[in-house]
Amino acid sequence: MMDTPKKNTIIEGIRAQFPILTQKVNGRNLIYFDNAATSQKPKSVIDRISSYYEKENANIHRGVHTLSQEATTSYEQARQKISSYLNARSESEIIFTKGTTDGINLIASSFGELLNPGDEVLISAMEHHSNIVPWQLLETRKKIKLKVIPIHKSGEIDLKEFENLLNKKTKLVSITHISNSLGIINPIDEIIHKSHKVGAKVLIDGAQSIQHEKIDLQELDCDFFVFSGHKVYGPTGIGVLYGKSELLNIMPPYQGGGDMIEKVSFEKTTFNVLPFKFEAGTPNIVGGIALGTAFDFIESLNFEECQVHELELLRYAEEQLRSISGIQIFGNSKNKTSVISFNVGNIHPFDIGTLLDKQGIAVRTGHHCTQPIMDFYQIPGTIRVSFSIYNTKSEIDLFMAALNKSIQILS
Amino acid sequence: MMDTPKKNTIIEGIRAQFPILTQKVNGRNLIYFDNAATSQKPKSVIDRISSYYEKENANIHRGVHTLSQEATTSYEQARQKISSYLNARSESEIIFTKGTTDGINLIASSFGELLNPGDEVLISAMEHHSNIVPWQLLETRKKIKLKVIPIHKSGEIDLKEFENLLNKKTKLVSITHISNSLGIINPIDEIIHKSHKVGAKVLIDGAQSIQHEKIDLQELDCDFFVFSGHKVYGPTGIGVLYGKSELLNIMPPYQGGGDMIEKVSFEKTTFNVLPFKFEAGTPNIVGGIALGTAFDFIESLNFEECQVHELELLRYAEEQLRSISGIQIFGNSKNKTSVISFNVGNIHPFDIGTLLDKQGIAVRTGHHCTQPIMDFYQIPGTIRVSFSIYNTKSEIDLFMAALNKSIQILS
Amino acid sequence: MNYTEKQNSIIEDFSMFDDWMEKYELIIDLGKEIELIPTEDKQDDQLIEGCQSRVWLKSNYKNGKMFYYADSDAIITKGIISLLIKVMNGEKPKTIAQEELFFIKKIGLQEHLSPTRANGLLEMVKRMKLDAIKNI
Amino acid sequence: MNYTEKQNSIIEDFSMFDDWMEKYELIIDLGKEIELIPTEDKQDDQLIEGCQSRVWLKSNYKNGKMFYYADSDAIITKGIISLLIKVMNGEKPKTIAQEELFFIKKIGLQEHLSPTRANGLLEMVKRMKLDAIKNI
Ligand SMILES: Cc1ncc(COP(=O)(O)O)c(C=O)c1O
Ligand SMILES: Cc1ncc(COP(=O)(O)O)c(C=O)c1O
Repeated sequence: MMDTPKKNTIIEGIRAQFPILTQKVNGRNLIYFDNAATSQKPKSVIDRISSYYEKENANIHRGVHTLSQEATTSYEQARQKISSYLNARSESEIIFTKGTTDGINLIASSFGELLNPGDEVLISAMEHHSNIVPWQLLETRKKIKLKVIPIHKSGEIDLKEFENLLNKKTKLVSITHISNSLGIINPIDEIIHKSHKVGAKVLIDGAQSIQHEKIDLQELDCDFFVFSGHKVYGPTGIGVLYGKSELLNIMPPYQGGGDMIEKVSFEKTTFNVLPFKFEAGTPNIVGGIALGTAFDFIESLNFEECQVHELELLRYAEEQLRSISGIQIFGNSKNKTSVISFNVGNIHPFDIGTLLDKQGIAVRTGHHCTQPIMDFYQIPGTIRVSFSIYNTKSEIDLFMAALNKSIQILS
Repeated sequence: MMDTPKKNTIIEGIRAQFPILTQKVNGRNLIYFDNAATSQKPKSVIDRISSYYEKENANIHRGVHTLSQEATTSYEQARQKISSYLNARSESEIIFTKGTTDGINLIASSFGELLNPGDEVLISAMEHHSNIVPWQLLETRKKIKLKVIPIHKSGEIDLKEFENLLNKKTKLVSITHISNSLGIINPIDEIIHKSHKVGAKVLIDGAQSIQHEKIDLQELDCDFFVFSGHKVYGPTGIGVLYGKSELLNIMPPYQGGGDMIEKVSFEKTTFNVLPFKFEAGTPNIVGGIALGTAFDFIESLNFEECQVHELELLRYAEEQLRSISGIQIFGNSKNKTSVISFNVGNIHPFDIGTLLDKQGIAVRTGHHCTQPIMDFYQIPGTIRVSFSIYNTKSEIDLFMAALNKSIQILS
Repeated sequence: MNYTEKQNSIIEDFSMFDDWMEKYELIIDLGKEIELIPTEDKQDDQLIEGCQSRVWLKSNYKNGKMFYYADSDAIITKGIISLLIKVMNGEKPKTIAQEELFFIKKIGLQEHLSPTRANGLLEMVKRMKLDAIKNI
Repeated sequence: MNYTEKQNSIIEDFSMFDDWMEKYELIIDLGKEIELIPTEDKQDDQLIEGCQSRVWLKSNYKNGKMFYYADSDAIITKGIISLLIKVMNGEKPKTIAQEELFFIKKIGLQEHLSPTRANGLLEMVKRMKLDAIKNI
């Protein structure tokens, strides 16, 4: 596999937009392979934040003065942009949250209020803690039953068991689009379709997919979709919850406060329409606006080309890694995104991660907030490399050299 | 009252740190009198955000690589700084939230779980919607009783009625330190002391006080204290909840997810120690770090001098306003911060707000998220001007001229 | 004058002022002069609650044409309403439903139709059009 | 050598390397050579769970002096532990409780004691000191 000069130019053009990529770490050029944890930010997003605070900053939604009106317009335009990027039916179905975790908790709490003892919620064995613990808390609070779809040794979801678990009592199937520790892409189309057949609603955890897949919410037809801004070139502290309005409308509000009300009195308080009903308090205004800019950035890319590039990186790295003796790669599937989890012999992942860092390479080690997967494979953790559009094959070459050196020292 | 040249130099020095103050609005220099809604940001805070994203960005708490470790250190140092600024006993009592509203909802939900039907929660008639609606939602959910301390015509809290309402069933008194629509400073020392006598816990809504008062949590001895970063020179999407550890420790977690767990399995999940137990998911990392910078900025000021300046602005503006025929000022007390709410004759506040804006002056009009106060005075809303340290008397002079012109046109 | 001409004529009226305050003086005068809906007629179901100012709206369909009555507690809102009514009154439902309403933006008042919820104007315009659609 | 001297001697050992990888090779060698706590002795109450690597710690107080046994599943952690034990073993509880532990920072390993929860080292050092305090 060769990089064509044209492609190199495109990638260099993208890299030039990310200021952090010129940083030195421990005296070496930073190689950032921890994109599944958080993505780096293009200059346009960083500049949007500064220019907001330097020229436009005001509180929104209730001000008659110009700054406030303009800030409101910017914030609501960001919502519209995100809505149309995701092809939601209406921007009133796009709710700004703090992030994926916040979104799932909102649904667990608010949609959870509609559930009855004995109702079942289905998750998979590869979920992130953020898609496990909220349901365990709900289990305690509302006496629902949490059921877990097992995975195969490959890391792929056991679809047969999924169908066996699915029944009339299943009220919600909450599943990750892409596993953050294995990189496996779940067949969510099929899962959504089958779940709907028994009347269950489906929540898709899009934390990992939003950066790598083009999402069309109407085509997907999931009932809820959540993601974090910081994983898709946007700022921290902002995320999105999409929900079908027919559901959001019957769900009780999650938090109470400013902006989410229509009228407040001590006798009777009524709530605002969507999306505001679920956005209590002053929102992360700048977060929302800059997340809009992040989607502008994405739209400036050739998305398919970027996907091809990421897949090339995945294949190239997997090929190289497989040449290492004693390597074990977790998560094997035809449908994978640019995430590789592995261990080498009996070497502790923490040791390798530490030595890679000393050579300027940022990877993640540990359980990646998916302890049940680690228990499943009976390992303390893995080394995870995860690529983004700005990564290159030559970075992978440097990573391989550093990895081999680390292994040699540790063996 | 004359401005001394020395003081003018100090204020000019402060103004120079706020880039937005040189903006033009509708062709005029911006006069920003909407500080109770949100404060403007000094350059140091804005630059901290950019430099984080340009040089340091990583996810925190679990990474072994350098960026992640340094980001973690910055985030935790911000927590320490805020803890020591507020004089909390330990930084583990400082929980980062999305803002005041998020903090109050956290307490209503989590502390609320410890309450029993018939238990009473006391708020005042001057609370912000964010300190009303969460308790109304809790009332529905847990069958507690919400009771309201009335206010006098002056806007001051009725302390006699407060004592009458206080009883053994009172489990929580949740009260604002400073009224955002009236500017009145509540006697919270006394309220905390008397509440504790009957065994009630006290939550102080510090959204308005954090910018204007020096807070010493150990001296105050309140059980919870919440505020928003965006009202104290910090970014949007971040806030702080302080809670006494003995309470936070017995409260159930609010949200479930990454970072707030110790160990997750499908059989049994255990939770992390404070403060992490209440910080599920990737936090607003940059928000926390930049909020630390905002407190650096505050510590660079002479706080008492700034308070004197703000009070001078308050007195000067009140004096000028009282000369207008037909003016009615809401909120009269010896203990006020630099917030003035008023109406002129029968002119609708929206009309005045619109015309002031056309003259470059940003004020807020409406109910300021305190509809019960508006109902109390039987008015649709007020015009509110609120000053910060960077405002000046000459801005008040320009505001008065613009106000008089507006009144003339509208009469 | 047709729908477009009426709007252009308002735009022309406003183009004579280059100062914002003068434009608003004209709007306020319009708000003061025209009694839009008798107070005793104001019903709750005609109320559109803005976050700051309130708007009442009543529509009539007569002889193939739409007629609107409205009011607001804020005089600037009232002035803008009177402009809207000037343009829409006596028009066919189809015209109101389909033709562009551009003068608000052209004279620089679009902020009053922004989704800030400050006033009920945006909601009012929507209802005016909906009421028209019902009579197509 | 006293507590400070022992630390200075380690710092000197490490000062010979200017390359990070070489420093770590030394740490890893230390981790490999020393059998720190017999595996069969590892009890759950001695386990300090880091987010990534785990640490076991056992303290003994004998003849007025502290002795520590420890282990980890990660070899770098193990190497650092062996350094800690080199410094602390045979010292009076008071010394360990009160005197400064500075060598970790000086040789640039302070990140292993940062509150990132990646490993249990910070917690382990705390327990080492606490165990010493109990015997003062
Ligand atoms: C007294 C008071 N409480 C609560 C709030 C809510 O703060 P936020 O909207 O930042 O959550 C505000 C701010 O509007 C306030 O002034
Ligand atoms: C699949 C998945 N779900 C949920 C989350 C939680 O996202 P956040 O921490 O941004 O709330 C993550 C990110 O760590 C993830 O990868």
